[in-house]
Amino acid sequence: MSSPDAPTTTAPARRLTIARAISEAIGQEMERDANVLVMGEDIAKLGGVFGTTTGLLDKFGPERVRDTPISETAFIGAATGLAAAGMRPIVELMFVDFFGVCMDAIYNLAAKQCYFSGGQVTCPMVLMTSVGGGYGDAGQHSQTLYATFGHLPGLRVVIPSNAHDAKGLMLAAIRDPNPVVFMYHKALQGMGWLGTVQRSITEVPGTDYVVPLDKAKIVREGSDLTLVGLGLSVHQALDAAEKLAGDDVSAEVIDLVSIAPLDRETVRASVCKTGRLLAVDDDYLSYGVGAEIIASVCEAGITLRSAPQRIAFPDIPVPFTPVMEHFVLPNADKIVAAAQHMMEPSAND
Amino acid sequence: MSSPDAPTTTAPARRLTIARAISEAIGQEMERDANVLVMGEDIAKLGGVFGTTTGLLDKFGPERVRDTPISETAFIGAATGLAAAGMRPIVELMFVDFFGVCMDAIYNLAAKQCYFSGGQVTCPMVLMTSVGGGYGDAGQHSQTLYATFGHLPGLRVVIPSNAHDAKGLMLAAIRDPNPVVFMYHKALQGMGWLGTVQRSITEVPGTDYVVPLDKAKIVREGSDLTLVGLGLSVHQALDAAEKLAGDDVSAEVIDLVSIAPLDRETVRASVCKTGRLLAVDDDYLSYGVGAEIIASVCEAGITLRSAPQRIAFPDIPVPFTPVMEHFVLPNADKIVAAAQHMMEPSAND
Amino acid sequence: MSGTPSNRSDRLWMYATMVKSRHFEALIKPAYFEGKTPVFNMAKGPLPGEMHLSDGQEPCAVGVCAHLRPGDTVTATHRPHHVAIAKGVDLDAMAAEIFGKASGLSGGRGGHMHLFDARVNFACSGIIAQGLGPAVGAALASKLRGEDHVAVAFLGEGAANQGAFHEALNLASVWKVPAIFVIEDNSYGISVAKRDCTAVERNSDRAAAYAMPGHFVPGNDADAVHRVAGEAIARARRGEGPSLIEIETCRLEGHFMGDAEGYRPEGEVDRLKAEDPIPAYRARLLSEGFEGAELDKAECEARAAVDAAFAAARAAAYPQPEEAFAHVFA
Amino acid sequence: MSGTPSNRSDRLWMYATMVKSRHFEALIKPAYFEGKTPVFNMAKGPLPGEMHLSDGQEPCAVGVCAHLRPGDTVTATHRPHHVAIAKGVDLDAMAAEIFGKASGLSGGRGGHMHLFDARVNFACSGIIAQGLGPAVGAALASKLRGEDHVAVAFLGEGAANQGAFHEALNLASVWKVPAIFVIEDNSYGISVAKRDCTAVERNSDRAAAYAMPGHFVPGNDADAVHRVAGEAIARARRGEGPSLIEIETCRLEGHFMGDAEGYRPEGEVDRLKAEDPIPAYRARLLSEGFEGAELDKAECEARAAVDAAFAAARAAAYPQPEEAFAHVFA
Ligand SMILES: Cc1ncc(C[n+]2csc(CCOP(=O)(O)OP(=O)(O)O)c2C)c(N)n1
Ligand SMILES: Cc1ncc(C[n+]2csc(CCOP(=O)(O)OP(=O)(O)O)c2C)c(N)n1
Ligand SMILES: [Mg+2]
Ligand SMILES: [Mg+2]
Repeated sequence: MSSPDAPTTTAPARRLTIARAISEAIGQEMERDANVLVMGEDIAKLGGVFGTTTGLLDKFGPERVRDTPISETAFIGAATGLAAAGMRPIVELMFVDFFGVCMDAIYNLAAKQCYFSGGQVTCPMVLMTSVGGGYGDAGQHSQTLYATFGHLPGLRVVIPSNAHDAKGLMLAAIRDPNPVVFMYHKALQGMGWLGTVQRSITEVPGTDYVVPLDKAKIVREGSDLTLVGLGLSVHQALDAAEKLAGDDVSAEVIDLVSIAPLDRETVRASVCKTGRLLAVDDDYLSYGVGAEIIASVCEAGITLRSAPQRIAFPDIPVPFTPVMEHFVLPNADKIVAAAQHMMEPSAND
Repeated sequence: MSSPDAPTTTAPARRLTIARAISEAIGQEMERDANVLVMGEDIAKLGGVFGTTTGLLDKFGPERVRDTPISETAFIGAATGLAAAGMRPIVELMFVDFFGVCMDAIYNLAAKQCYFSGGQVTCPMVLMTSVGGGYGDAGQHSQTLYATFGHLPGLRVVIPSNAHDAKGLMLAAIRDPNPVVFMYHKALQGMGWLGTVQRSITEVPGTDYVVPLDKAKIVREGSDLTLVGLGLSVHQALDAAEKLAGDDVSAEVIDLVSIAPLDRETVRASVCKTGRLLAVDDDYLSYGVGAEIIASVCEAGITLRSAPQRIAFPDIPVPFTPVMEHFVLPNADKIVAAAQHMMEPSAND
Repeated sequence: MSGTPSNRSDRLWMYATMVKSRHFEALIKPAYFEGKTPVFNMAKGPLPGEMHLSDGQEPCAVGVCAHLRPGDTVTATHRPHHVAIAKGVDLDAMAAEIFGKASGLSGGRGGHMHLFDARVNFACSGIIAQGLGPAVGAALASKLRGEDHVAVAFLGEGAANQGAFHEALNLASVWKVPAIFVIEDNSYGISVAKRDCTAVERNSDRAAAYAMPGHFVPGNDADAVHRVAGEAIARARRGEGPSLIEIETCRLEGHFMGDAEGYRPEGEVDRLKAEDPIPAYRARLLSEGFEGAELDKAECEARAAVDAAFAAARAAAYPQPEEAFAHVFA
Repeated sequence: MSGTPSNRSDRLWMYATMVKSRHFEALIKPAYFEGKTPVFNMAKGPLPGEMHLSDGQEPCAVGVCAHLRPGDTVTATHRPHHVAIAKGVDLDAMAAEIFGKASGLSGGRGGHMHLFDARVNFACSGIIAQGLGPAVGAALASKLRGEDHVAVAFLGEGAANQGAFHEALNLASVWKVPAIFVIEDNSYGISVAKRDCTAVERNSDRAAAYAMPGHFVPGNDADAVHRVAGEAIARARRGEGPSLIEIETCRLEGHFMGDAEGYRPEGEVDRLKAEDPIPAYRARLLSEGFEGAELDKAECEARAAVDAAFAAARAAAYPQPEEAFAHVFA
């Protein structure tokens, strides 16, 4: 699915972090399309607090790589104006936790521009933002808020679980004529100052390619149980599946990739096969991703061999102290325990 | 459950609109507790665009009934400061659709003040806000956003379906030591300039009483099917139940009253009895209230006689033109059709 | 609406356009109440929902838009008709949109608060101060492309207390983009008087906080607006950056239709109507050498265009309900 | 920290408090890197998460807080230590909170960016300009109750471009509440220089947009801050309304620990360190008649209190994990 007018490059695949994959995708697209520009706090001189724009200022200069004031409402609003004018802005909201100061520009303006205008005015912009905790940054810097964004119409919302997908999703996101919220998980980002799940660092082709914005992926096949995750929880699910395999439980693992649109068909087909569903994410539990996954499966009338379950962050603010935070965060062991419980004969109806 | 230090009043019950019930509750509590004050746009001289503060300025004066600039972030933030100082502010966000300009003050500040302070500082404030469409006010004035608020921890979120509950919930909300989001539905509000579902206008005791903030209510008993709704959809469900009764389908109707906390026990007990679940709300479908209701029932392993279903507003902005808006809004007929479908033998597993 | 118009033709255009806008709203008024009897219910009739009229504020729209071209961007507010008409939004499609018809600007999806006409780069919205960021973006696009298009964001004086105002003006100044912020000071935000919610008397003084020129235009006077806006727009086109303009104007109607206006001091509306800017402008033009006949002709054409637009809008078909699902995404 | 202190005792207190804050952070530095070797990982060690130090900015905290009483409210930022210490936050509980211990101010729930001490009405938060609204509310509570408590909101110069700044200052002025807004201008918001993101040179000039006094305090000088803040706070206590103060200060460390500071011009940190306000203040006090011994004694006591707080914090127990579920609601 690589774009026809992509520069032909023979750059080989290298192992990259998600951060590098993102900045490479943006850089390549900026070369290809003069309408692409990047704006945000600390994205120029600093290269992005999470490395999403490293090297871009040097390459493309301050007109196209713009540090902004701490004025999220203004610069995200400006992005919609740029997009309406045919530019392709990429804006960074440094932490998703900050959405509360600028959500109007995102959900009421960018997300509805196309609809309100009856399709006259599109809004080709990417809002990239970091999500997730686990490193002691407390309750205003550790949220994921997937469902908050998934719930509001007019936005596409993607979450890469690895560098390969990150690059392909970013290229797809920039080229998409709609606002795309691109959420990258700090525990997968590959920053020098934050631990990173090694599996997220993958071979990344130097070439131009896109990963579809609307397709979930089966990242491990299995027959007894379907584990559904996104971002970090995909890796936890994979670790859990590995452990479960030792107990002769064959878990299928789905990486949602996108929560809007949600690829319900892939999830349903898997659960039809396995008969068991365990959804895992690190957003708040109530009205969260897991609820939507479970509802999507159950409303389809799929016969289940045990009650569907979910693991998520509980309905509490994210506590600072690691003894509390790690106690409440989802992890592979919790997935294994829940899965094993679901496999017990008593759990089956 | 009326408060011990309530002024003994012998005021008889009268039929009131929700608007009148809310303003009466606030007024009575302002009399009883000098710490209560109200702030918001057009809540003083005008008495609230939706009548929630009618008459209060005359009674309590401009110090305690404060018109604000169009500065939601500032005055909701100020409310948290007042609450921290021991006052009991009630603030109005005129339309819930405007949450995007001030959500940080709500979800990251008010909702987390108690937690971050380890319980040292509480946040006894009420945020009241209008929700809902159906009157041609288009996509930035017709949303409900229930799940958006239900998803974020630290907030209590209630939605009255009638005037009796509105008064009791408001009194409970003001006295609660936590931030309470009080969502009133425009189609139930009883404003002279908006149609109102007549059933929402009820007898309201003049006395002091509270309705618990955390309990769902069974508003109609039935045995074949559980209809779960909140606010406006409770009335649509009741209308549907009436029609279904004509077809010998006995529908139980639950008024959730609160979505945070969600009274899962009441819903589960009902579905245990009926074996069928249809959730109805007028918020956006994905990651919405219906998903949470379905997941809460299914994860409990309750045996169902047909696949659980939900009716909600589709994942599109609210269109202006009535032919479109009424096509996509939930209504009693859609509930009846879905319920009848669920009763067909082929729908049962 | 040309770039460097002769003052005479601009004045004639401004007069006719004010008349057009006023007539547009004159036709809205009875239509809005149709079907809402005997008990008023905003949901009913051919024009459901809120309806914010701009009667009295026409000088702001025409004085500014006289300097604009289709390539310039305008973002307006919940009270958009006068600005939309002055910016050259397709009158037929605009009327049809307000009636929720398939031939409307957005096929009926947006309605009166969400008028978009991409042809002339016009948009408006229902959230206070929401259009300011987009105007900065449109202006930046122009600058990056080396064009001389400008972007004008209209807002009410109440909106000048919203955080977005501060952020957008600062950003526009830091980036030195060709944006002009036009405050229509009609003294009220719904029921709240400016003096009860705004720390300063003149929002134009706030321009200093953003190191940009601030202009106050008294008197609700189209010519005065034209002069000041002309300077600010020319400056922006020259690449010298943004400006802030506050225009003293008045709202002759309620905040929205159905507003009981109990917050107004007694006699205020009568006083304001006595100073109605449109007849006053006609009188001035006559006194300054315009012919009654030419004004009548312009006025007549303006009304006729509006009448035709309304007739067509009323006659037009409603969209198919399923069309609700179209255009959520591009 | 008394209401009408003699200048001499205030100056001694300011000196000792600056030393205390500096020493507090001096102990944080090595502790923060503990357990983060060989490969630095912010998640690890006794002090996980971001760590924003205030070295260099102590004059702002002490010059303001010298005038405050426990009943006055302070809201601070993500960079809160110096202000918390100057406001009299319990040092032991503060250290314990930063170490995530059960004896911490919030039992470990908040950490370094969420220090709350209700005893002295101190709070801080991690969202830019979030504390401004609450300060207006606290000030309003004081006014409504007829008390003379004030509320002070600290913010960075970068935060002055956030919409909340505009809204809060306007609201404070319209309601004439005893709030003081104190901008610590350390020239940077993370990597972005003030001149690259702020339309005006001095944020204190923005006070005119809110009809309140605006003061600029150059030189990162505790005495100068003390003077200006004293006036503004006394004015607020008298019921004459809010003020805005911008203080020229400097950040001697990175934005957070681990910041490579590549955005700084070469030699900047060295230059700033040469002007370190604490030794400069000591020199001034000595030159103006303070005894070396009394300064040493105050300094010694300050350090000892910090040493004790850290020792206790390190030795303290972690909370039970299940405690995560407590205090979500009151
Ligand atoms: C963020 C936000 N807050 C509140 C409102 C509700 N509202 C609509 S119009 C209005 C008054 C606006 O006053 P002003 O800016 O002076 O414009 P005017 O109505 O006078 O043209 C208000 C408060 C809104 N639409 N958006
Ligand atoms: C609303 C919001 N946007 C962005 C951030 C990320 N952020 C944290 S500190 C900071 C810089 C703040 O600069 P300034 O206000 O000058 O304070 P300083 O760090 O210099 O003390 C930024 C952008 C945030 N915490 N909140
Ligand atoms: Mg106004
Ligand atoms: Mg700074």
